[in-house]
Amino acid sequence: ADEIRLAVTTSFENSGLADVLLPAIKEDIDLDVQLLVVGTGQALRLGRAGDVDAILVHSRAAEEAFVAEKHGTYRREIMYNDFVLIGPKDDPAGVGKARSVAEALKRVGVTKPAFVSRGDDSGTHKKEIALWRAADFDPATFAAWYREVGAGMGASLNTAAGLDAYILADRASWLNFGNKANLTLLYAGDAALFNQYAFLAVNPEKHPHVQNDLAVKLEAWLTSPRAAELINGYTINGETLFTFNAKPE
Amino acid sequence: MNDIYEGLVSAFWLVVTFDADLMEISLRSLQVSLTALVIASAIALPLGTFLAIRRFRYRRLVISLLNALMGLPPVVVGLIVYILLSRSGPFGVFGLLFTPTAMIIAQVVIITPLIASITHQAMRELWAEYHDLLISLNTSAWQRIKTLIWDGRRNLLTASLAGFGRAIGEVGAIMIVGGNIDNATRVLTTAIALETGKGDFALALALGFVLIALAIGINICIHWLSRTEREGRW
Amino acid sequence: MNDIYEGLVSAFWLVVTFDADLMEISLRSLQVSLTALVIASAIALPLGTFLAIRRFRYRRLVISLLNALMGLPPVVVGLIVYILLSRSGPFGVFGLLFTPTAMIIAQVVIITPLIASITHQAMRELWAEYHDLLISLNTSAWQRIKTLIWDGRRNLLTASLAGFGRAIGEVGAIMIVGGNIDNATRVLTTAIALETGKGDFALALALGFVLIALAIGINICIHWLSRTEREGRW
Amino acid sequence: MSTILPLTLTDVAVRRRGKRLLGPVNLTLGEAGLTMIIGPNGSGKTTLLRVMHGVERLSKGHVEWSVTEDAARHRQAYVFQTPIMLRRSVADNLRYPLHLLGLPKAEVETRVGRWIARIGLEERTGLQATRLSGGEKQKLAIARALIRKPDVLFLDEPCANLDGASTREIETLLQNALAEKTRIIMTTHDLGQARRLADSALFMLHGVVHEKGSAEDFFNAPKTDELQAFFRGDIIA
Amino acid sequence: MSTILPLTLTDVAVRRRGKRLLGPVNLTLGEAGLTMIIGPNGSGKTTLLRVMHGVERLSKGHVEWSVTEDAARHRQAYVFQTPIMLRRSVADNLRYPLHLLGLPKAEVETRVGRWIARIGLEERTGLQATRLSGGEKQKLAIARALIRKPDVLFLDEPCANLDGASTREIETLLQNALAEKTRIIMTTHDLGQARRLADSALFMLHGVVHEKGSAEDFFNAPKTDELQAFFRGDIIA
Ligand SMILES: Nc1ncnc2c1ncn2[C@@H]1O[C@H](COP(=O)(O)OP(=O)(O)OP(=O)(O)O)[C@@H](O)[C@H]1O
Ligand SMILES: Nc1ncnc2c1ncn2[C@@H]1O[C@H](COP(=O)(O)OP(=O)(O)OP(=O)(O)O)[C@@H](O)[C@H]1O
Ligand SMILES: [Mg+2]
Ligand SMILES: [Mg+2]
Repeated sequence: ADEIRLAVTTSFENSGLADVLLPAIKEDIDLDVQLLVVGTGQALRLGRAGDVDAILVHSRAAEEAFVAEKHGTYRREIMYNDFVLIGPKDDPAGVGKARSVAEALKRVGVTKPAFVSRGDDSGTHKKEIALWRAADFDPATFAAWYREVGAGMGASLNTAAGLDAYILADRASWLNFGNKANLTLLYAGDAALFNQYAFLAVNPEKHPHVQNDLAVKLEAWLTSPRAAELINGYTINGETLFTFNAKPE
Repeated sequence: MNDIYEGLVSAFWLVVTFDADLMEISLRSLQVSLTALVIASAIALPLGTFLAIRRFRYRRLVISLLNALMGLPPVVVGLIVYILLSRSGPFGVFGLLFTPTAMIIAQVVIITPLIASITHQAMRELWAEYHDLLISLNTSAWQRIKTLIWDGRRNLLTASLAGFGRAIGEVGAIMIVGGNIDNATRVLTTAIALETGKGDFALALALGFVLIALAIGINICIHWLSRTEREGRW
Repeated sequence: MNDIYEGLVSAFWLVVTFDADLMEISLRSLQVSLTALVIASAIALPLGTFLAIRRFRYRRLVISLLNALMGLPPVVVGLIVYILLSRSGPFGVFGLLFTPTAMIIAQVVIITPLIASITHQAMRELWAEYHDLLISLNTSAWQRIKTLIWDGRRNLLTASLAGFGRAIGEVGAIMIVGGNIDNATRVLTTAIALETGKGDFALALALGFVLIALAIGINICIHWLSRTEREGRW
Repeated sequence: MSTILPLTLTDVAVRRRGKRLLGPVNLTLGEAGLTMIIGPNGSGKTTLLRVMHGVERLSKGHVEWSVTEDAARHRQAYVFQTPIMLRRSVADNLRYPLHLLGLPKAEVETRVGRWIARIGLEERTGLQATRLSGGEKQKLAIARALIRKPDVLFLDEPCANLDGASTREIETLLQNALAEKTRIIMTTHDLGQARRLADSALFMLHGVVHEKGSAEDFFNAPKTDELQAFFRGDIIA
Repeated sequence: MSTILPLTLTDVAVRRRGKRLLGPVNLTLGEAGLTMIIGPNGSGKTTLLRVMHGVERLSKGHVEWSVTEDAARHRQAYVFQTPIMLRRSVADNLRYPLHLLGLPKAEVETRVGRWIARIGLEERTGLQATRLSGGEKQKLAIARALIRKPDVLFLDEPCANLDGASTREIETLLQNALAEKTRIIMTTHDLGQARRLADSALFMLHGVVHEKGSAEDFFNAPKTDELQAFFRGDIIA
C-alpha cells in the first residue's frame, strides 16, 4: 500500500476520530495514512519544509497565509466541531448560566477564577483570544489567575484539572479526555464557537518529492459521502463530535 | 539550516539585550535544576558509596534496580508526581502542583538513580584501595562513607555533572508537574518545547543555545573551581 | 492514587495477554535504544578513554564541553536533527525523517556525551594504575585505549547502562524526529506521552510500568551475563 | 591496661576457589614479645597475619581474643605489605586514625608532629602521601600504626623498602614499643632482622605452620629439614 | 645486535612544585655490565631510574641514547618498585608484552611457559595477577620485563619482597642476562646484593649523584664521608 504523511493537530488526534477514519481509508483506497500529531504551528512548518504531504488543521488565518505563500494551492474545508467552556463543577463564575459565549467570558473576566489558556498560538489558542476580544477583554492585561500554560490540548486539560480551572477546549478533546477530575462542561452551543477543520495538500511545485497524487486521492476520500457518513456518525457517549461540511467541487 | 543560523543570531541578541523574559526563565531553570541537584546529591552520594562498601544479600539486585531506574521515563515520573500532588492525591493539601517545588521533586526522582549509579561505580575502585586500611582502623560504615566521599570527591564530579545535565535538559516531567505556566513555572526547556510546537524553530533553537551556553558555563566554572585536572599526573 | 493502581493492573493484563500493539512498540523501543547504545558506545568508549590517557592543550576544555553536552536538551537535539534531515535540509534527500533511523541518530547524539563522560571518569583511575607500565612498554595510543577498555570493562558497564537508560526513557527528541507515527515510529515513551495528553493516565502508567520492567529486565540480564559483582572482593 | 591477649586460632582455614591458601592452623599467641613469621614467598604469611587481624574472611575455624571482637579491634594496628596511603597529605594520614579515636585537637597535633619528626618527613608534611618514595610510604604506614598506641601491632615486611639507617630506626621504634608492652607480630624476609628482633618465631610453608618455637631454638636448632633448607637459602619443594 | 648505549644524561633536573627532586645530574652509562644505584630513602634513586627510562617528565636537561628515542624505547624494560599488575591472569600478564611485539602465537606460548616455570608460578597460571602474594608479584614483574629480551633492563628494588631462595634465583637470572650482553641498571637496599652483582655503582644523596665508581673502588674504598656513613648504616644529614 502507498503511504502518505499527514500532519494533524493534537485536538484532532485526541478526538479519536482518526481511529475510525484511518482503517476505512486503508480499506477503501488502500492508503496508509501516517499521522504526525503536532502543534498547529509545527504542522504548518512541516508542510512548509515539505516533510509531510498534507496537513489537517483548524486555524483559518494561518491556513490562508500558508496558501498565500504558495506552500499549498488551496484549502479544502472538511468538517467542523465546536469549542466548549469547561470549568469546575461548582462553577464559581456562573458560566453555566450565561446565554452567549461573550457573556460567559465576561463572567470569568469579572470573577477572575483560575483560567487556563493554551498559550501556544494554536488554533484553539487563537480562537480563545478572539473570543476574549469579542467580549471586550484583552488577555495580555490579565493577572496571575489567567495561566498561559504553553502546551497542547491534553496537557492543558491536565493542568486545568489539577488547578480546578476554567478552560476553553474543543469538544472532541474534552469528550475523549480521561482525567476529568472535578471539571465539567459548562457552556457550549454559541455559533461563535464553531471550529472549522481544513485539509491542505502541500504544493508539489514547491516540493517536487511530495506525493501530491496521494494527497489528492486522500482529499477526494475525505470529501466523499463515505467520509461524511463516518464523520457524522462518530459519537462518544452518544454525542456527535464532528459535522461534515465539505462542499463538492 | 537557515533556522540554525537564525537561532544562533537571535540567541546572541537575546543574550546581549538582557531580554527580561529570558533572564527570568533562565534563572528559574538554574534554580530548579541546582536545587534538585543539591538534594539528589545529598541522597545519592552516600547511597552510591554505601552500595560500594557494603555487601548484603540483595546488593546486586539493588544495584541492578538502581541502574534500571536510570531509565525511568521522565513522563512517567511526571505523571506519578502529578497524581500524588494533585488535589485528589495524598499530598494535595500542600498545594504544590504547578509550583517550582513540584518540578524539583520530579527532577530529584529522575536524577537520583543516575547520580547514585555513577557514584557507586566511581567509589568501587577507591574502596578496593582503602578497604583493608579502613577495616583495619575499625571504622563505622558512616565514617567509611565520609572518608570515601571526601577522598574521592574529584571522581564524584562526573556523577554530579551528569545529574545536573539531565536535570537542566529535562522537559517531559516538569512539563506535567510544572505546567509550563508563564511567569510561574516556565523554564528554558518547556519554553523550547512551546516554541517548537508553535513552529517557531528559530526561537526554540535560540533558547536551546542559551541553555547549552548556560550548561557549558556552569561546567567550566565547576571545573575551574575544583581544579579537577590541575593537580593530575602528567 | 487510583490511577496508579489501575495502571499496575492494566500493565499486568497488557503483558500477560501479549497485547500485539504493546509488543510492537516495545520491540521498537528496544531496537532503537539498543542500536543507539551500540553506536554511541563505539564512539564514546574510545573517546572517553582517549581523554583519560592523553594530555593535550585543550583537554580540560574538551572535557568540560563533554560534561556540558550531557545537558543537551533533547528537544533541541531533536530540532537540529529534524532541520538537518528535513526535506529542505542538507540530508533531506535520504528521506530519513520520521523513520527509526532518525530516532537512532538523535539518541546517539544525546547519549554519546553521557557515555563518554562516565567512561572518562571510570578510566582515569585505571590509567593512573597502568600509566607507568604502558608507557614503559612503549604502547601506541590505540593499544593503550584497547588495553584500558578491556581491563576496565566492568567499570564501563555503568557508562553503557546510563546511556541505555537515558535512551530508552527519552521522548523529546524522538517525538520530533520520529513523529510518533502509529505502526512506524511509535515507541513506548511517545505512546506514554500520547496517552498522557488524552488524560488516560491509567494506560500511560501501564505503558510506563512496562517500560520500567523492560529496563529492569535488561539490567538484570546484563548484570547476570557480565557477572560484574560475582568475582568482587568480599 | 588489661590486655586483649592471648590470641587463639582454632582450626583456621582460608580457601579461595577451591584452593586452600591457609590452614588448618591451630595456634595460641601469648601475652608479650615479638613473634616473627617467616617462610618462602606465597607460603601464607600475609594471609595468616590478615586472618589474625580479622581482615581476611575465614573459610573455617575461628579467631578469638580474650575480649570481645569489637573491643579487640580497637586496640590493634596493621601495617600492610604494600602500604595503603590515604589520598591526603602526609600529616592528614597521621591525623586520620587519631580523629577516629576522637582525640582532642591539641593532642592530635602533638602526636602528629612528634611522629613526623621520628620518621624524618618534616619536609614532606604537606605532600600528598601517594607521591612519597617507596621507603617513605613504608615509614609513614608504620608511624600511622604506632601513633594509635595499639596493644597489638601487626607488621607485614615493614622494612622491605627501607635503607639501612631507616631499618635500624624502625627496629628501635619496635623495641621501644615492646618495652611498653606492645605485642608485635610481624613477617620479614630479612633473616638478620628476624634474629635481632624475635622472641618467638613461626615458619610458614604451603599454608601451614611448619615449625614454631622460641627464637633461640628456632634459629639455632631448627628441627625440620625444610626450615634448615630455608635458612640456607635453598628452594624447598 | 647493535646496542642502544651509551646513555647520556645532560644537566638533568626534575622539579615538582618548586622542589627539586633530582639534579643536576650529568652522567654517561657505558655499554656493558650492571650499574647499581644505592642511597637512602627519598634520595632520588627511583626518580633517576625513571628519568633514564623516559617515564618521568624532565624539568631541565636531556637524556640521549645512541639511537633515536623511539628505537631506544623498544629495547628497554623496567621493573617498577611497586609491581604494576595488569588485571589479567598471570599468563596473560606475560603474554601482553609479547603480543605488543607482534610475535607469532607459538613463540609467545613457549616463552610464557618457560618463564612461568622459571619463577615457579606454574600453579598460579590462571590466577588474576593482582591476587598474587607480594613476592610473587615481584617475580612476575621481573619475568614480564625479561621475557621481551630487552637490551637494557631497569630494576627498582626487585628483590625487596623476595625470600632468600627467590632472591638467589633472580640474581642468577640477572647474571645470565648480563652474560647475554643485557645492560642492567638497578637499585637495591641490600648492600650484600649490591656487592654481589654490581660492576659499577652510583650513590644518590639529596637528588644528586654523590659518588660513583667501579664496584671495586666504590665498595672497598668509598671516598666521601657520606657513603662511608651509609655503608655503616648511619643516618646522613
Ligand atoms: N583467589 C586465589 N586463588 C588461588 N590462590 C590465591 C588466591 N589469592 C591468593 N592466592 C595465593 O595464596 C598464596 C598466599 O599468599 P600470601 O600473600 O599469604 O603469601 P606470603 O607468604 O605473604 O608471600 P610473600 O612473601 O610473597 O608476601 C599466594 O601464593 C597466592 O598466589
Ligand atoms: N610532587 C612532589 N613534591 C615534592 N616532593 C616530591 C614530589 N614527588 C616526590 N617527591 C619526593 O621526591 C623524593 C624522591 O623520591 P624517589 O622515589 O626518587 O626516592 P628513592 O630514592 O627511590 O627512595 P626509596 O628508597 O624510598 O624508594 C622523595 O623524597 C619524595 O617524597
Ligand atoms: Mg606477604
Ligand atoms: Mg624508590
